[in-house]
Amino acid sequence: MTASEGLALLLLLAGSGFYFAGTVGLLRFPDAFCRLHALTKADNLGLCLICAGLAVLSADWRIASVLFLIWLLGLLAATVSAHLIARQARQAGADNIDPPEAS
Amino acid sequence: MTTEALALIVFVPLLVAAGMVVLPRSWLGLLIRIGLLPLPFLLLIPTMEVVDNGAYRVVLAGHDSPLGIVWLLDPLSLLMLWLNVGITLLVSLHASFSFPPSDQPARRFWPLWLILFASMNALVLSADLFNIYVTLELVTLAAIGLIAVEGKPAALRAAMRYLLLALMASLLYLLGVGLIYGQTGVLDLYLIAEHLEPAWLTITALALMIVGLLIKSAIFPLHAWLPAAHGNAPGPVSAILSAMVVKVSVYIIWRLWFWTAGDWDLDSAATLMGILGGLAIVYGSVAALVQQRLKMIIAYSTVAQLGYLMLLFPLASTLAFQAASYHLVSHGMAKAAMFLAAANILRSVGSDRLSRLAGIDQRLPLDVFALALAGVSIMGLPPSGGFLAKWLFLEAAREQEAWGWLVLVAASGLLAAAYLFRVLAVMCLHPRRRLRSDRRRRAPNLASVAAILLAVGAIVAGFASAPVLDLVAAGLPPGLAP
Amino acid sequence: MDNAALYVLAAAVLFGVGVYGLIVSAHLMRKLFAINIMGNAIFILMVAVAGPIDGAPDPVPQALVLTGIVIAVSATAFALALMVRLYQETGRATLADDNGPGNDD
Amino acid sequence: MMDLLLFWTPLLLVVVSALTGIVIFIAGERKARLRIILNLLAAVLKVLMVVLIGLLVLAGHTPEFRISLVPGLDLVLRADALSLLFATLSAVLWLVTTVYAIAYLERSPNRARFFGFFSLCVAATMGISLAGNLLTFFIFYELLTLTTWPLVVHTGTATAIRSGRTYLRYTLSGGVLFLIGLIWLYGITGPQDFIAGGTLAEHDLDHRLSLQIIFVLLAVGMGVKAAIYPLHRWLPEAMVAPAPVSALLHAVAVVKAGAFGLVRLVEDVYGPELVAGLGMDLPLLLAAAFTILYGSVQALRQVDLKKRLAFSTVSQVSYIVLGIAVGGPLATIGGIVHLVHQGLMKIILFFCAGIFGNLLGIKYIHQLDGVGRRMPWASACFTVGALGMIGLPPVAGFVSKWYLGAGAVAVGREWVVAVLVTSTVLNASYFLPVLKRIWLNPPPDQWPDEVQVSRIEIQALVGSAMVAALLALGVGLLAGHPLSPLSWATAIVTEYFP
Amino acid sequence: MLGIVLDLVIIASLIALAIQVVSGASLFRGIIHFIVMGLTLALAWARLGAPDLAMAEAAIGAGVTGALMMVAYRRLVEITPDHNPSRTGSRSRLALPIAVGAGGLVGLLGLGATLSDPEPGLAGLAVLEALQDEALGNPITGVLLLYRGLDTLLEIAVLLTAFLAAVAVTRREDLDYSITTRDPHTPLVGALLAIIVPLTVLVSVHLLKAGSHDPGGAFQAGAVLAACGVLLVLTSRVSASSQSRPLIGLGIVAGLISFSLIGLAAMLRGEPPMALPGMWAVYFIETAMMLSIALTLVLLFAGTESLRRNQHG
Repeated sequence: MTASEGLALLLLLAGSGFYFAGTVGLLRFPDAFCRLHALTKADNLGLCLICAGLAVLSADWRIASVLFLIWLLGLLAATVSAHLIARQARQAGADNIDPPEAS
Repeated sequence: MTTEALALIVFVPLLVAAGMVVLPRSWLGLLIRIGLLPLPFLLLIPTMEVVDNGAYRVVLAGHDSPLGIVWLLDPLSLLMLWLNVGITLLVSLHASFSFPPSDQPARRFWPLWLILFASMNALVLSADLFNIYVTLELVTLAAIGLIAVEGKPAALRAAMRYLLLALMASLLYLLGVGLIYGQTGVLDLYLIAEHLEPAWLTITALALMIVGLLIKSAIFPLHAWLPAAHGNAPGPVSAILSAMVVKVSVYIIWRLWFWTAGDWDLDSAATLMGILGGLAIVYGSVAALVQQRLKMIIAYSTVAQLGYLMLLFPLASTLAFQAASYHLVSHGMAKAAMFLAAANILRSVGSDRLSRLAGIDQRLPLDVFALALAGVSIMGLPPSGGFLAKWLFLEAAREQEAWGWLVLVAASGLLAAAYLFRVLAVMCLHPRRRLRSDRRRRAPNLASVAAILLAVGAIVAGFASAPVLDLVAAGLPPGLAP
Repeated sequence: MDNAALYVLAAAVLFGVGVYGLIVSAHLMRKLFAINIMGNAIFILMVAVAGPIDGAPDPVPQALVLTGIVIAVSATAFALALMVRLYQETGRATLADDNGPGNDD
Repeated sequence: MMDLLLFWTPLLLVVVSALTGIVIFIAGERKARLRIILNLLAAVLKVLMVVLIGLLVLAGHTPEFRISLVPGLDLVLRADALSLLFATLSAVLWLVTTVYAIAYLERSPNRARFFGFFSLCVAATMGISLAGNLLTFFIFYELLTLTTWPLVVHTGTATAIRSGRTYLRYTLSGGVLFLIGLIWLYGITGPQDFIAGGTLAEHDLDHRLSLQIIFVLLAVGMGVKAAIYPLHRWLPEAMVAPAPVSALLHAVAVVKAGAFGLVRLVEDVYGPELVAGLGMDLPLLLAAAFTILYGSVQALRQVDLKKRLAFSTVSQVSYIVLGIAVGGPLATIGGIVHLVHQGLMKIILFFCAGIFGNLLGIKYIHQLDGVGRRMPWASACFTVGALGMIGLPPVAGFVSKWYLGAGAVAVGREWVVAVLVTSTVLNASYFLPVLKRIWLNPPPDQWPDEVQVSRIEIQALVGSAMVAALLALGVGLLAGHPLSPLSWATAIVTEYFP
Repeated sequence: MLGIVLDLVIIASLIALAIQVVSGASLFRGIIHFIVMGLTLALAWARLGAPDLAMAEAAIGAGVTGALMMVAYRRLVEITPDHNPSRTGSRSRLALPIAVGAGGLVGLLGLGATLSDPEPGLAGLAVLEALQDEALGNPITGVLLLYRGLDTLLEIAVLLTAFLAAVAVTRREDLDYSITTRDPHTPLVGALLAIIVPLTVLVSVHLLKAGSHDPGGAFQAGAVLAACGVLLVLTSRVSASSQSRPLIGLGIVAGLISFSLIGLAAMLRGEPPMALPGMWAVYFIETAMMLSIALTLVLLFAGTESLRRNQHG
């Protein structure tokens, strides 16, 4: 295992860890706002780390830049969707944003 | 010339359907004519080709199989093309009254109608297992869309049931195709045989494909979807469903059985298929006997009549092939005629419950006439195409001393007579209250003429059989050719 | 591809799950799920059983499956539209009762 | 020119009535005048054409129309002596019945349907008479079933529908047996035309059992229409049909078609010798003999006039079968000539029953008291028919019975004579009381349901009955004339027994 | 080794998700699971050496199908807000044996086919051989357009048919029904659209172009473009309309018509039908198909037959 591979592995594992934490948060936190909190922050960081890990692994600037773009897009999407969900949750005044039939 | 004509036969209706999506409604009438009327003339060219030189291959895009897709025009596919073109044209005459181009629903109906037409043409030509899958899906989706086009709850439910079963059937077929490709790496159904040993794996794969097709062709006991679908669809749609759509799946089974697996020893399976056919005949007829609605009776009659097509498998001879093909032709015309007549009756009376049809023959003599005439052929009574088909079946059975099939075919006409005469008797019964003639809702005479033409066609088929039978005899599968 | 047999088994299980779902589900959307799962199983199978050519996967089944995926989504789209309409007309998204009102005329 | 004539005339004979039927359908209910004209015109034309064909045959030609249905399988219409006999009978009786029916059905509903199918029915009968092979015969035989059904259910009552169902159940089942037998037979011999004396003898050794079974199948298939016991049950039920239909069913079309078919089967397919050789003549003979007696006994028990006539038909038609089953030239002549004679006599009886029923509302025999005084002409006709049925000379029936008896003695089957005598006694005992009531009993104060009709209507009704009666008398009195049915039948039979 | 583990993880998730989909308590969660299953399946395709399929599965199988299911679910909920159907039908006793039997059969057949001395597919060999004469690097695109063009053409026809049939069964008044998020005009949404829309168009064009040599092609590109359209519908930039517009209609059938006409035109040059005159035709047809696929999918999503632009968009 070369150094770069080791680095990549480290980054990927860390990213997965953040994803895992975010997912646990999504499942365990009590209301919509907290869940968003877990989703956006932890997952975006996880995505960032995984992209970075993959970029190191690929050792190719073109791929690395595409991966960077992916991260940016992920950020953008997460931002807007979190914003919309939060607005909805606030307007509804409810802490449960699940669809009507769920649980 | 033949290549060009065949390509146009498939693509003209397809392109016209696409045109209907783009062009404004005022063009609809013209487009319908463009999409349908030239077809019989185009078909003359391939006909001459087949008559002169026998089978004809169209290598699409110039890439022969196994690389590309091939169309095979042989006598049997030519027969199917003629049947499709002829029946669709006559039913379209009727449809131009039930879905007049000036009305709103016409924009929904006609594109699907033409796609259905084109796809069946493509299907009967196709010699490629996967291409057949795609075309079958096209046929199915267009047909189901047409069933539901009027949005009646019963039709919607029937369409949904049909759709689910058809999708499942397609999957079974596709599974078989996948396995066969995995074994041979070939998809051309006339080439597969060269690369395939009849091992358990391939036989099972073929069986899966055939079961899928049996579902699509509603062979007992896989018929459950058919009566509701055919019984609740709009008249012209019922007509084409019973006359063509279920038949093309049977046609594919024939192809797989006699061409792809022509050399294999499938005797016990053939007997099974025959028994299914026999059960279909009995079950469909008995079920038709207890129905209370005219269209349901006709639909169950289709279940029964499809059974005859299964008898080809155990009998498997030149005569049987001619018989089954002739049955295809005569039943196609007769059943289309019946559904069209029933549609006119339904439209005029507002119901097709038998209890409300007493004395209807006085009010709608043309439609009752068409119904009765077509019934003669369905019952297999002479002189009619149905009789001739039955005769050929009997001869085929006698030739092989298959007495069981012989008695079945001979006696099964009685069952058909039982349910059809029940209908006719009701129509001749004196009405308890006087029927009020509602001129406004009456179907125009030309709509009845379409039904009568088809019914007369079924009768005339009892006399002018030689061209069809010669054609079929010229296109026998390799194993059966004398 | 040494993992073909593995995926074939996966396809078999998925197919079984699909069949199970198709039988036990009453709701039409669930039936569509099940049919789609069965379809996916068959797609996997088609690609997996085709032998590789010089170590590379055979492109033909992939192309066929690509076509199959588009057909599946088309059929699903239509089925969903049909289901919505059926629900609007009958208040049911099942096929359970065929003798309900509206089966006549 | 001659060839064309010979080719097309048989077809035209069939087509002319079929076309009439179709035109009547198309013309619709309202155009009564057109319908009447068409009907009469076609009926007259038909008689003329039969005469034309008769002349052609007399001149030694054989008009034959032939097309191929399936390669190797022909539809053949051919005029030979036997077919001409039946065709003449049908054509003449159709003309008479048409006149009668037009008057009878005046003002009743659904006349277009009635006359349309009436014509089609005659077309089918013509086809049967001209059929040149068994397949053609079968085709028209089934067509006849189809076209008579609407006539049976014509009144549209529940009873009519029910008896229509019985009718179909019997005839269509018979058709199935016929079809199986036909297919089987063609399997052995290949498609073959009717030839006097039959052509099956050469296959006797190889296929004896098959030929026997086939014979039974075909005989049962035809026996259904010929109403041979126990296949007769549909016939009395079919009495619900209007009187002209009953007349036609009993005298010409359906029942006679069955009997005619049996004649063809025995004489032209198997040949009398082979039938005897296969041992099939005796069962047929026994069935016929039993039916004769059974029908007569049943007739005796009926109180409904039309029912009594119906059972009389059951009995009488079996005379024809008896004749051919006995074998030998004389009995065969008797059977074939009875084909004509029974037709003429039975049609008189049904015409008269129809007149009594329609004009006076008479349905039961006890209501016939004194009808002779009220309707002398019709009653006279009825008497002629009844006496003929009993077999009293000089009415036609006597001739047939004479030949049958003589023929039976000639082949050493004397017991048949006993059957004939018993039957005659029975005939007398169910007809003579009726005649007594008609002529000797006093008329009631009021008829059950008397209706007023126009003179011309009565004239047409009674007139057609009288024409039939005259014909029945004529063929009996002039039996020796070279063109009489008897001479004709003799000529036919000479071919079978050279 | 790692590969096998990865395969096992993917397969286990697939099976677990499938079980969740068919037997989960909530329909809504069923849809979510279905989508996740589609994405997992994309991984499986990648593992099977089928990147084209992976992309198609992610975009079409998971994305589009999921979106269609979501919108159908939403309509059901609108009619009956507490739409929570009972999970199972009645005939459940035989279900398990049948399912096991079916699965077993498929497994047996599949294993039989895999393990029995797999010959290279003749068709596949022919494709790879023929492709050397072409300017195409992606054999799948070659199969789809050059060698088995009829399949692809009819597949487009299937999509068109599904669309026509879906419109045919939709109530007339529902054709004007618009699906949007609750407040689509917040500034953030505008900003998102301003970035995403050009980007997706760019990506789809890239996929289209890449398709000739690398994984990608008209279907994947069309699906991505459709996603963009779905976004526009959801954010009320365009909305459903029952007014048919010629341009929209032309877009729907562009793929079918251009492929058919070019395919037929081959006969004028004396070539067999469906023979393409050159690479330009491949690009042209793919572009038209991409547009048609995208537009049709958006229309299916919106449940309508035409679209209109909103003024305040």
